[in-house]
Amino acid sequence: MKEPLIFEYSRPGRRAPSHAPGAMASLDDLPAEVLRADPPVLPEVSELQVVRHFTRLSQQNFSIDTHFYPLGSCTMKYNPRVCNRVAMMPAFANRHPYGPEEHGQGFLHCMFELQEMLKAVTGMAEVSLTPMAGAQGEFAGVAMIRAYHLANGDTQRRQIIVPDAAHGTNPATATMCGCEVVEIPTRADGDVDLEALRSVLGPQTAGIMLTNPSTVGVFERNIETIAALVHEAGGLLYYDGANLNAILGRALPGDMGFDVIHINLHKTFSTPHGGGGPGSGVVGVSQRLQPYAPVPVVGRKNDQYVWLTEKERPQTIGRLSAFMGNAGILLRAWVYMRMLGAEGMLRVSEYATLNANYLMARLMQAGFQAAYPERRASHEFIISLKDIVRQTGVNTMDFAKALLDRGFHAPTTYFPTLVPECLLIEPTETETRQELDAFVDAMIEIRDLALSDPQEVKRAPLSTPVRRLDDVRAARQLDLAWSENR
Amino acid sequence: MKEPLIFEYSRPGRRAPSHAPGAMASLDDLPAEVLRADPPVLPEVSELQVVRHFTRLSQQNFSIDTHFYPLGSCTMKYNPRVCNRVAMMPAFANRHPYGPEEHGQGFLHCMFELQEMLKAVTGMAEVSLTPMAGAQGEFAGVAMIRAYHLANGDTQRRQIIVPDAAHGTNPATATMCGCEVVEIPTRADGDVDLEALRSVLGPQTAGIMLTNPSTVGVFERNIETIAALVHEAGGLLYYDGANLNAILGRALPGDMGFDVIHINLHKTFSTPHGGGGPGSGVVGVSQRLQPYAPVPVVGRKNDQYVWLTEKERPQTIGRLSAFMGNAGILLRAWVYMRMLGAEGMLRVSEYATLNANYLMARLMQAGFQAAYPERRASHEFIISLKDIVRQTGVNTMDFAKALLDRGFHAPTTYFPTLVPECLLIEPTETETRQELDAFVDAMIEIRDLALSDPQEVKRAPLSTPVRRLDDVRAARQLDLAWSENR
Amino acid sequence: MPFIPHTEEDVAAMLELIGVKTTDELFQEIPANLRIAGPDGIPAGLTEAEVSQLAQQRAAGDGDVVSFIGAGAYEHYIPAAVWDLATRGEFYSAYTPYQAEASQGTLQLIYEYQSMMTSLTGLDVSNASLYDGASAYAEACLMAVRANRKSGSRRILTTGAMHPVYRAVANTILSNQGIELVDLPVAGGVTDLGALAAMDGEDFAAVSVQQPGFLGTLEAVDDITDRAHAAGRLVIAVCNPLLLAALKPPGSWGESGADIACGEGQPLGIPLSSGGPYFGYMTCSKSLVRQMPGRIVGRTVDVEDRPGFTLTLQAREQHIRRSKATSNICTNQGLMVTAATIYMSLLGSEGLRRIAARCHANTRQLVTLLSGIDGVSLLYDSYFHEAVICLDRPVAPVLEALSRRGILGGYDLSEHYPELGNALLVCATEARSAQEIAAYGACMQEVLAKTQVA
Amino acid sequence: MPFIPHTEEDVAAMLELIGVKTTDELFQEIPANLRIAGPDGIPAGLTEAEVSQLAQQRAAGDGDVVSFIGAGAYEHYIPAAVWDLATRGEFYSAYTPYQAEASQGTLQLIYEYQSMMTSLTGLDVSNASLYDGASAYAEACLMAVRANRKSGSRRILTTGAMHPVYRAVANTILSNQGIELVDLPVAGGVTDLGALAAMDGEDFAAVSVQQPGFLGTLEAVDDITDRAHAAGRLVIAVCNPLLLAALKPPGSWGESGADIACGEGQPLGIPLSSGGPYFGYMTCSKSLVRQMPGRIVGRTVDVEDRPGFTLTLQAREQHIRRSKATSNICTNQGLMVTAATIYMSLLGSEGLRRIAARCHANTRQLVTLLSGIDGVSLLYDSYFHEAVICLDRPVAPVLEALSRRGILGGYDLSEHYPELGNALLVCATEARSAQEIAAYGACMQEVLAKTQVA
Ligand SMILES: Cc1ncc(COP(=O)(O)O)c(C=O)c1O
Ligand SMILES: Cc1ncc(COP(=O)(O)O)c(C=O)c1O
Repeated sequence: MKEPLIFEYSRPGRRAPSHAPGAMASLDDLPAEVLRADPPVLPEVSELQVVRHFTRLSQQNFSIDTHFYPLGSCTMKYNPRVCNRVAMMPAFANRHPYGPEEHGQGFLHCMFELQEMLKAVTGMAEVSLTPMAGAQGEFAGVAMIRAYHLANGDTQRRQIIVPDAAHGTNPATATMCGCEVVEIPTRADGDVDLEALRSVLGPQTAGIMLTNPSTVGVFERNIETIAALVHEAGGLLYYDGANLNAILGRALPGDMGFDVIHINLHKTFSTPHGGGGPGSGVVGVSQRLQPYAPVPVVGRKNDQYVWLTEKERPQTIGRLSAFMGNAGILLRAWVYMRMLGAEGMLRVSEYATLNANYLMARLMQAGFQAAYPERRASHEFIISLKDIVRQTGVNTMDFAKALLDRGFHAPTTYFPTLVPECLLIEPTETETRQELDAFVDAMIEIRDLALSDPQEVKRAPLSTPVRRLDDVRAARQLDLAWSENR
Repeated sequence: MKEPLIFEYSRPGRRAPSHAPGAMASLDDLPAEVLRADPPVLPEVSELQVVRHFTRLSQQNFSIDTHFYPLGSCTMKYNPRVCNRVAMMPAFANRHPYGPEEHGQGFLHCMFELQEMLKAVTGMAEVSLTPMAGAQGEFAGVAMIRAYHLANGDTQRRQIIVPDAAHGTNPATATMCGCEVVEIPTRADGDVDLEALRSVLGPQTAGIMLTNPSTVGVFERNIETIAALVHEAGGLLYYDGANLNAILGRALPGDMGFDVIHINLHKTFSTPHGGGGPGSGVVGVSQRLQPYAPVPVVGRKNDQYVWLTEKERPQTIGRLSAFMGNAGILLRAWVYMRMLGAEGMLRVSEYATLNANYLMARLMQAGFQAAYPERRASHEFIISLKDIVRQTGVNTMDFAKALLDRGFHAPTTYFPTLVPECLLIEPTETETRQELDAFVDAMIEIRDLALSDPQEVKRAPLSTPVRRLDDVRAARQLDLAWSENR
Repeated sequence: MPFIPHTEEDVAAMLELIGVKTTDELFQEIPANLRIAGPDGIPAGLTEAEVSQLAQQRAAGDGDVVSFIGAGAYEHYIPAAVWDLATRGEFYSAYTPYQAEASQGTLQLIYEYQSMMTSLTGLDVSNASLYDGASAYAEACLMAVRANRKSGSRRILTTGAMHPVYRAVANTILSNQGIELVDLPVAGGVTDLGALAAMDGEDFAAVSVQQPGFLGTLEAVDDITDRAHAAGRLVIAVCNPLLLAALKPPGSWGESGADIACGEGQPLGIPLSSGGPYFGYMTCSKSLVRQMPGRIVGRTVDVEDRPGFTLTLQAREQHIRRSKATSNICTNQGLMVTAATIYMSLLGSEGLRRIAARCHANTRQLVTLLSGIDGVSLLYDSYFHEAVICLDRPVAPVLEALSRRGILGGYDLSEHYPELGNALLVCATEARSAQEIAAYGACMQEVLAKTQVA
Repeated sequence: MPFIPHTEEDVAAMLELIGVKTTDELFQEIPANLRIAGPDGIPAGLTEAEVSQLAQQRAAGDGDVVSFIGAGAYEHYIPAAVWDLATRGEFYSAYTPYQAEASQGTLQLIYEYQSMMTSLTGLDVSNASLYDGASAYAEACLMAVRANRKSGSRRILTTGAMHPVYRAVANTILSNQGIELVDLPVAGGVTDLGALAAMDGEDFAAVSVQQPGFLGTLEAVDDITDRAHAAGRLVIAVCNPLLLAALKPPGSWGESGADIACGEGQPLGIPLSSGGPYFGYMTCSKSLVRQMPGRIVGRTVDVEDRPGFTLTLQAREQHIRRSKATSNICTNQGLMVTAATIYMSLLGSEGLRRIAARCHANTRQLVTLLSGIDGVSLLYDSYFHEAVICLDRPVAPVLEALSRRGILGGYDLSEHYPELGNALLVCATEARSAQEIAAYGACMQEVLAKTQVA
């Protein structure tokens, strides 16, 4: 049943005074010209209506808690409920960001430990927790690279090299930092094209942004060569940690030669995706970039945990958030990491990789085409449907929608763009073999249906609250907000 | 999609050790013959599987939080989330029932206040919070009536009079208390048949159990006469408080002449129904039954809140629960009552009654037959479908199922049994007029469909996770537990 | 108007349709002299913020304590997922699943619960819950009397180490039907088997046994069961369901197993919460199913032959059978069963066993520590996760002194077992850390040193 | 294995199918010298119970305080329903709604959120959130520079009472693109309009104004807006969205309204939580929609012509436009928006206004009380729900003394506004009770009496 807009439940004069102070205090002492004449149009609904509406809306979502969600690059693993419970404990939830350090030692202690643990799993010299998502971590990283070059008088180093397989945030970040983006191709075996890399390196090179394992789902085997080349050219290496889950506890970006790195805690460390966020894009830096790390950072002085700010870090690139970033998300990651311990972290990468390779092998056995069949999958892998598309006219999007009808969220589609008709599939370590097998069955069923009755696949999805939506109309006839007079 | 049993997800050897101590401690010091040889068969599943399974299961329920639920006699009003929040606050949730009074003054203070507020809305001299549901409150009440008679040497008073419209728990309770049940008829206007009552009263009469407003949805107008008659005959009056919502703050059972009463806090005071419970069936007693009230009761001595037990109440009927009853439910009711205040309580009965009378009027306008068209509805009312059933062959159960397909939980069906093909409809005060109107539309639509295509109505429900279930098979081929070897 | 959605316009339109001028008119059938203007002495309504703050203040006043009390209610760690899931609105705010098609979530969950409880207890059939352990025990006694038609006796023999309040509750309930509980004497913390043997000739409908007993000790359940069956008595087992992951299940007691098992479900994921809501569980052998009180869910099929779940055997229940029902129970403890089912799913058999074993180990550690203190001794050597210690002076002042130090030292046995002297029942579940146990030891030492031997 | 469901049998079968002997082989492509046996210095794993207890201990150590700090993050009462609903797994554990048909819950909710924010701010279009207020402000500046093609200036004029950290964050972000923020001087707690007028001839892409300003005072937003537009500058409004229930919305400032509004969404139902996660909101006039950063949800229809919701205008975003995107933002603060949408639905316009008005009244009460104390004076007479008071001695030791008494007395302005002297920014939201306000007064009196004037 279609759920109306909350505004459609609204009736003028309905009040929910149990949530607001009982009486309206006066604002008469304020000048009339700063006050609002007409009240904003917000729904006037009862608490029951609110609860019913949003409960019903929630039921229209696919989510990890309801469905297998193998969305490549997103690491949709189980989000432990206890992490939320701890972050929402009143003592943590009610702490004001400007509360004095002496009333925050417990919280700061957790943050300090988190920094230490993140250093341990990345091999970096320092970690700053403040970036609020991967993209902001990238911004911090590229800004630090620039600050480093500028401090060395290298004002001409403004080029950031990015493989064509890179996530969109990488080039977008480089631009935001005032850099120029230079794209290099990926070889047919999934590794970076070293010749191409050599040809773009030079005195204009600020650095390179790499994801490793990369977004095509393989570990970059030439990483040490790449690091040597870039460093020789005077550039620095940025590690996009979106795929850290694949190598957690088994290899350290610091050892690979990276100078700066971000980690998506909402991927590897299982903080919730929340239908879009919040995340956390903590950054780690090598010794030479340490002076530039964004503040605040948690330090320790005379057995007390303290904030290190611009005072202690005069060369910092500065602040990225009004306070210290997504503290509650950091707490969730702290809980998760403390529960895993070192052994648990190794298991994360072990089983994420096992699941990905198993699923890839099963799909290949079933006749699906892997984009890099000769390679080991990392924690994810790519299937290209291009032959099926050519044969049947059913495309990757049709496949994705047909999966929804079979109770599976679709993998990432059409990314990375260099592989045609691709599905980037990331099962994560928290799914069972049985679930993976069921997914393979669904894939086979859809393929068979595509061969026998392609139009039927193109009709999908049939079981979702709405069927396929008109995106063109959405963009052409913009309807971005409800208004009364419609 | 059908959700498998949790056991079907199970695989031997799967472990969830984050919830249990890390190692198995030894039990070797205990004699082997008291220990278990084979472990019990419980699911071996991961936390994600548990979360996903029960999340999906929950989505298969209708509930107040998702649907209009006009189940007569059950008062399915909104259950405020804050009540749960307070009851689950660690300090309350972790308190041991045998914790000393000095570490429970806050909790006991709430309980004492609850007793006082319940006295105020019932007009009784004392309240005991211990009964864990209405039926247990009834038990306590009838046991007190018996104890009273026995204390007066009236050993022959073993008959409990119960109107034919009474809820099943009333006669069942009388039996459980070792009493004999005498049923009296309800008049065509919905009131008790006074002649019939007179004819069964006598020296064998222990008392009468009445619901007022009654289960047929009307206020018993002759209540004072009934009270006088029963008291004259030496009997006592028991008030089944399941319908207190209808008169909350407007009339007191104590004023009506009742000697003992229970209140379903899970109805009038909005504690959750939880898919079957828990409830709370607190009892209130008049002065003369006070000595017999079940213990413990919260008292006040020298500014301290204390438990009153068998020591202070030597004539008590005793205990009904290992501790003090459903304390957490009592806390939820305390929150609700403190939020409402006296005014809010009056509004409960006002709007519950308004909604019921409006819905009855609208359905009557639409051609439905009210069981008591000349009477005011209380907070609920009865529609009899007998004419439609005769005309179309579609019966009340078919109607109920067809409502499910239209997004409404069915009203209570076939109760009370004295009205043929009846729907007992209780909208409660927390539903909007718009919701009631939508319900009327659905009723009309089903009736029209019954007239045009009765077989189609009989196919309902079509949109639920399962369609109509084979109850006969369920009772004949008992399958009450999953087992491995099946 | 908290929780009430009506606008003035709604009210006007509704009154008009009904054909009255005011809502007051709707109450005209209540005799005028019974009508009141409003309840007296109810404090003014509070906002949600105000009531939350008030509750917080009250709760904070109760202080932070570390408890070593068991005596029928046990502190265990409850995984966050348990109540996050159980309080989802679809579980929390649904009614008893009368409309099966609209309640498959609750029904399937209860079926799963029944399956878990039958497996834990080793019996065939489980109901969907009763109020709590004590009332479940009373219902089990009633059921045994109904079921044991051969005997026809209205007496039930009870082990003396049965929880004293369970006995009291059963008495409250049974006495009205003239059913009598007969207590067996305790020897060495368990049933005096000699006294039991002496009863062999007498007619009883059933024998009820708590395992472990209230005093923490383990009964010779095989012997007791076989002897009972030989004498034509049914056997009622009262067990902590969590411990059944480690202890022999009632269905395996003796030659043919106990007939009915029941007890307190609280240890399975339910917060202590001052004593409730908990839930009583009950299972029995197949032959007794029609005597079972309470709801039962069965698996069946729908018109398309798909499996589905429904309430079954309702002919036993009050809403159908009325005065002839097996019990008057209607509302049960559904939400608690929801939590317990989730809890058992998360822990599994291995997890429950680990918890049980850790409780045992912790209690052993505590008892060893305490009994090493001058003036403290262990009463019974064998125990599971509760043990009786004896002090050289009255218990109450010692407990008070401990409580002032933030430690709830146990359950004072002097009221119910005065014959044991200055006896104290202590319990250290898996929720007690080594430091907390050590702290208890230290506090006890200090308190005994400071207070006088009476 | 916490969270990992594999049995040994599963692993064996999976390895066999893959064609390897051990899971280690799966990592062979990692150069051997880069492989490690495990991370160093990570403490051993904890059970859920252990980590919960540890967290509890840490949190408890932080103590119970009553806070009168605002300065960009505000304590408001959050109804229980807000987070009960927002943390339902279906919201909590879903990804960005790329597959629209499988994400209608989140998508419709965002559309509702966008509708509420446009109404609150009086502008046409809202995005689905940015990280926080400060970063939203930086994005607004970038957007203004992109949008104001006529001007082409890379400078932005900023009122001096803009939150100092917002200015710092904007600087971190803008400086990399050579965009400059120019601060206007403050006079009497608000923008010095004379200094603004003096800038009339200069080219700026935009003027940004915080209302109320960081110092709690109210800017002459109509004047500032009209003057900016006259000079060809866009207007960026930075507003506390909760207060917009009472204050004139940016869309109504001056003749034609501000062009972009942004700010911190935290007051709308988000816990303080040491500074995050919060969310930045941003709305703008229709003409600027294609310059908007972040996700935007639109309403459209499906193949059966039923209404439905989808992400739209994605061509602005990094995953499509890559280096030419309006911003690099990808993950936003979705869950916070979920909570805020529920919060606004529960409160409604009337409820928000009541809260705003009560905050004002409480702060007034506090300020009246404090400024009655010897050595304390109010700096600016007009304020909304924060006010600057001046002490006769350095602020820091006074705050420390208050904090030892459990009162967080406000935000010390000496770092960012040394020119104001011993200035302290205080705030009493609706969450502060009359008793707490009185307690602050009494404590301040005591502290000032006990400490010395420096
Ligand atoms: C490879 C990669 N890099 C960067 C990002 C950006 O991270 P965030 O969404 O946290 O900003 C993502 C997330 O989708 C990603 O998959
Ligand atoms: C009229 C009436 N009496 C008694 C009861 C029994 O109450 P409970 O279910 O709480 O035992 C009910 C509940 O359904 C009822 O409606």
